[in-house]
Amino acid sequence: MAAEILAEGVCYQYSQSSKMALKDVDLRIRKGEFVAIIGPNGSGKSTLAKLFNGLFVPTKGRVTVDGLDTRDRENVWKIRQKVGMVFQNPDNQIVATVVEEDVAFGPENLGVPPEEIRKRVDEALEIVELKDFAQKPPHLLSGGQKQRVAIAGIIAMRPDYIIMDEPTAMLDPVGRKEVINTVKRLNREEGKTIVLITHFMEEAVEAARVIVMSEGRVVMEGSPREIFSKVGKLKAIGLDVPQVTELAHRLRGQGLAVRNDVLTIDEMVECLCPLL
Amino acid sequence: MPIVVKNLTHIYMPGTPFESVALRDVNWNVEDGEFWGLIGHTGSGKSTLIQHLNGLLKPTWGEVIVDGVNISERGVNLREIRQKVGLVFQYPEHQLFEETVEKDVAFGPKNLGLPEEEVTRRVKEALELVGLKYDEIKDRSPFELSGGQMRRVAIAGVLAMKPKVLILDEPTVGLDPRGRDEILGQIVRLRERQNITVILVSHSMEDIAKLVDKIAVMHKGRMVESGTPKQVFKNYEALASIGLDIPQVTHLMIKLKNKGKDVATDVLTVEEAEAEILRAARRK
Amino acid sequence: MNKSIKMLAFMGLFMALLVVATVVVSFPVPTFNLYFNLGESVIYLVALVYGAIPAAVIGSVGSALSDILKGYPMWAPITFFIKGTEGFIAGYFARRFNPFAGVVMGAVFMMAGYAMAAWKLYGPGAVPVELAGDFFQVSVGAIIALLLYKRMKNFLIKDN
Amino acid sequence: HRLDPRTKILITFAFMVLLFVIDDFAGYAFPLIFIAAASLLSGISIKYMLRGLRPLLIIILLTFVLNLFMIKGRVIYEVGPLSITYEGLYQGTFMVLRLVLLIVGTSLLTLTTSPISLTDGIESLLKPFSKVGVPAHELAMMMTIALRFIPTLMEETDKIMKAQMARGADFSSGNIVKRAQSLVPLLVPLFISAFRRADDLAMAMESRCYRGGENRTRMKTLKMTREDLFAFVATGIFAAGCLASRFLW
Repeated sequence: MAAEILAEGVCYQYSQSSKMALKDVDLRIRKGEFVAIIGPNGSGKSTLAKLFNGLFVPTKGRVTVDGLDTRDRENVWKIRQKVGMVFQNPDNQIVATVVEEDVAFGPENLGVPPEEIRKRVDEALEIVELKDFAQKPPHLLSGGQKQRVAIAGIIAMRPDYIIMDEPTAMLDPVGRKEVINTVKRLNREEGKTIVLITHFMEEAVEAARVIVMSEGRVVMEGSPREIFSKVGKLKAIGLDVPQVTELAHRLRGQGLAVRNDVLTIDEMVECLCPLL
Repeated sequence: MPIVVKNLTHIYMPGTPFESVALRDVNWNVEDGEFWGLIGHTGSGKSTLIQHLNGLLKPTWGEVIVDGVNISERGVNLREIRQKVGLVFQYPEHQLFEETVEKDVAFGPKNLGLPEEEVTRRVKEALELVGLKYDEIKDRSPFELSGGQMRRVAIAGVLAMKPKVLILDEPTVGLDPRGRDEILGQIVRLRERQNITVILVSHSMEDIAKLVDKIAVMHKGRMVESGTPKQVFKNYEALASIGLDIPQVTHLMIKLKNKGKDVATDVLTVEEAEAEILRAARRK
Repeated sequence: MNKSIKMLAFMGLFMALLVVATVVVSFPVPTFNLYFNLGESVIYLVALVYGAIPAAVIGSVGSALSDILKGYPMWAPITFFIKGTEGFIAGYFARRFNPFAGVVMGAVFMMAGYAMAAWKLYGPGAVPVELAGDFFQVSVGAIIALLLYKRMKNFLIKDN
Repeated sequence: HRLDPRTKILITFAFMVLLFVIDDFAGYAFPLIFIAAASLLSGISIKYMLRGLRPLLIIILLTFVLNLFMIKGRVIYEVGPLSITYEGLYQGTFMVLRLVLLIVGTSLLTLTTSPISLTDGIESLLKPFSKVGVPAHELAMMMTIALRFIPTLMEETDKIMKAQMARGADFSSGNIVKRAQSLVPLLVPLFISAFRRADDLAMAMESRCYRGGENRTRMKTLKMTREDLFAFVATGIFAAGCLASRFLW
């Protein structure tokens, strides 16, 4: 049985809508990967996320998690335990009135014995670096901290895959950094598979693979370098590129010999030094 | 219409154990027609400061003088001040409440007691200013619109008050790049057409650098810096020390300069950086 | 999505809203409730949109919760009973006849209930004061609920 | 303080019922002793408990005055048409004392117990009734959600209020109908936001494998200790005293 999330020919249509939100999406997310999904609003990113853990089931085609079909209602709890979800609004996913109680919510639902829950909660709070906040009421936390509580709540369920649906969209730059650092650590140190949906390009750059969606379809797929070197194409579908990437692109257009796949300031400095 | 902030201090819940100082001795002059960017971390006092400018909050000490009127004075008509200083809060679409877009945008002008024809005229104008077609959208429920459209309707609701100063608290948060560019483009156009004063609160240094004439930096309740973008970003070490970024291209030029390259560092946009690097490369 | 979880979340949020409504606009009045508040508007609106049972649950548990949070748990059992029944009656009559009948019947029950509670707890002299204060409160609550119902009917019913 | 919340709820309930059983002043000796003992054990001073009375002062006074003048009987003092009677004085004092004891006694519950453990206590007390259709777990879950979102919605209320004020809204003038109407621009956004949040929350709960109370475990389980037993015995003696005071005198 393959350890992966697989979408095959997936279409999805909302019941109130006449338009297809997703059209023939084929995707494979392997265990241990860090994948970013980018695309303008309404491109189907969030819909896709909800198909990964069986919140939605495909109108056509199928989604399987480690070989389990999400259409099969018997699999649904197994799938949700394997595939954790973090949503956009940090406020609306915290259930309990105390941080540690909230982190315990998932394992409690899974019927984990109390001592084991305690252990998992402490571990999860350790990983997101919120140990000192265990007894705090969530409304006193900053946005970034709340989002990390939400992540801890997912980690405590011991999922293999964590899907994040624009987890930083409502955060300030500090909160965004906190969350992205946590996400990177989860992937590198804890070996969790991460699917990060975002429209901040500097976050997508951190992933190993970037998937670009537009109007319900996957339109590009590749490493951040491959994707962001296509400045014109990205702009055409309403996406941004990091400033330095755009600068490199423009300078090439002016005949300067710079690489077209520059992602960071330091790379750009390296590129430009011999020329100036 | 100038706004003068003098020695403004604001303390939340004074005299209680929850007392907290949100603003300390802030001085700020906003001249007629200027475009200001207000930056700083969450909790740095930005929100408290802008809520003073239209009298939603009153100074604990100090003065806020809007168009010559001190807002703390007795008998001041706060409604008039709120009409002159329009404030668009974060996620303004959360305050939509009417059955139709037209009624919602009309809420402000109606509260001003304007005659009906004038209200309709203003609604039309405001919707067009935010790039929406009055005839197409006026009878729709605001709750059926897309996120970006909702936000524009909400902004129109403030524009319909015909403010002379427009304050926007992170008007692009949560939008995708295209939605963001649309809103920012409309703000620029609005300024061109009506020559109003704009104060833009934003976390995006790139946007701020591209748009504004002057920047004010808040940190822990104090205004630690103010001036033109070039002046403020030149002090990037000071900004970095309070955890604020500078635009990527500005950062790039500073790094090049530090490597001994002969480039100007007062670069704010991709276009400027392009020109500067080309210049430097050709010189070589 | 699972309907019952959605209902649970919705009831929780509306209980919170009820508590907020009892705190936001509230000033002391010498009635059983101690404070004039907007609690009724939430109970009636739920009654009009969702019917008797959700209104009874939100009315009873939510209002009792407000009492406990305000630090007066001794009112909680009485509030629980009166506000719960009030919500149920409002929801029942709103479905059976029309929204207006619903809020009126709910209001009548609420006033009668509190008048009796006041009689028992403070003595017969307190009844007129109680009735006057309650009348004011249910009127405002009823007006708001009917206004909101008219306004949000489409939004609320379509969504759920 | 450290008692199981269930014990506290049950005792408070018993206390309330018993207060209404007592019908003379001598009977009040028992609740007074009870409160004094509880104050000692919990470390909350009587003075602190009495602070809770402040907002109720008007009612207490009103109760006293109404009873003073309304009860017919032996006249002590007359002012115009009003007369103070011996019975009125007795009744008034009696009612006020009962009210004060009620408030102080029950405030002990909220002063010593956090809302969360109260919710847990209520859930566990209702559990036996779930067989006859009382949704104990669901009620407790709703209360938890309510407690979680009260501060969030409060903040939101403040924000929406300010945003509408910036558009010239006025929440504080006019007659009843006007005022009720003026609240619409505040309440509609608030209700809609509560809906959206409920939607999001339901989705998040489902993603976290929530499926009702069955087969659910808890990280912290409630445990009755010997102290709880002791408290029950004490309450039993107290109750017996109250009943005795009523029927033996």
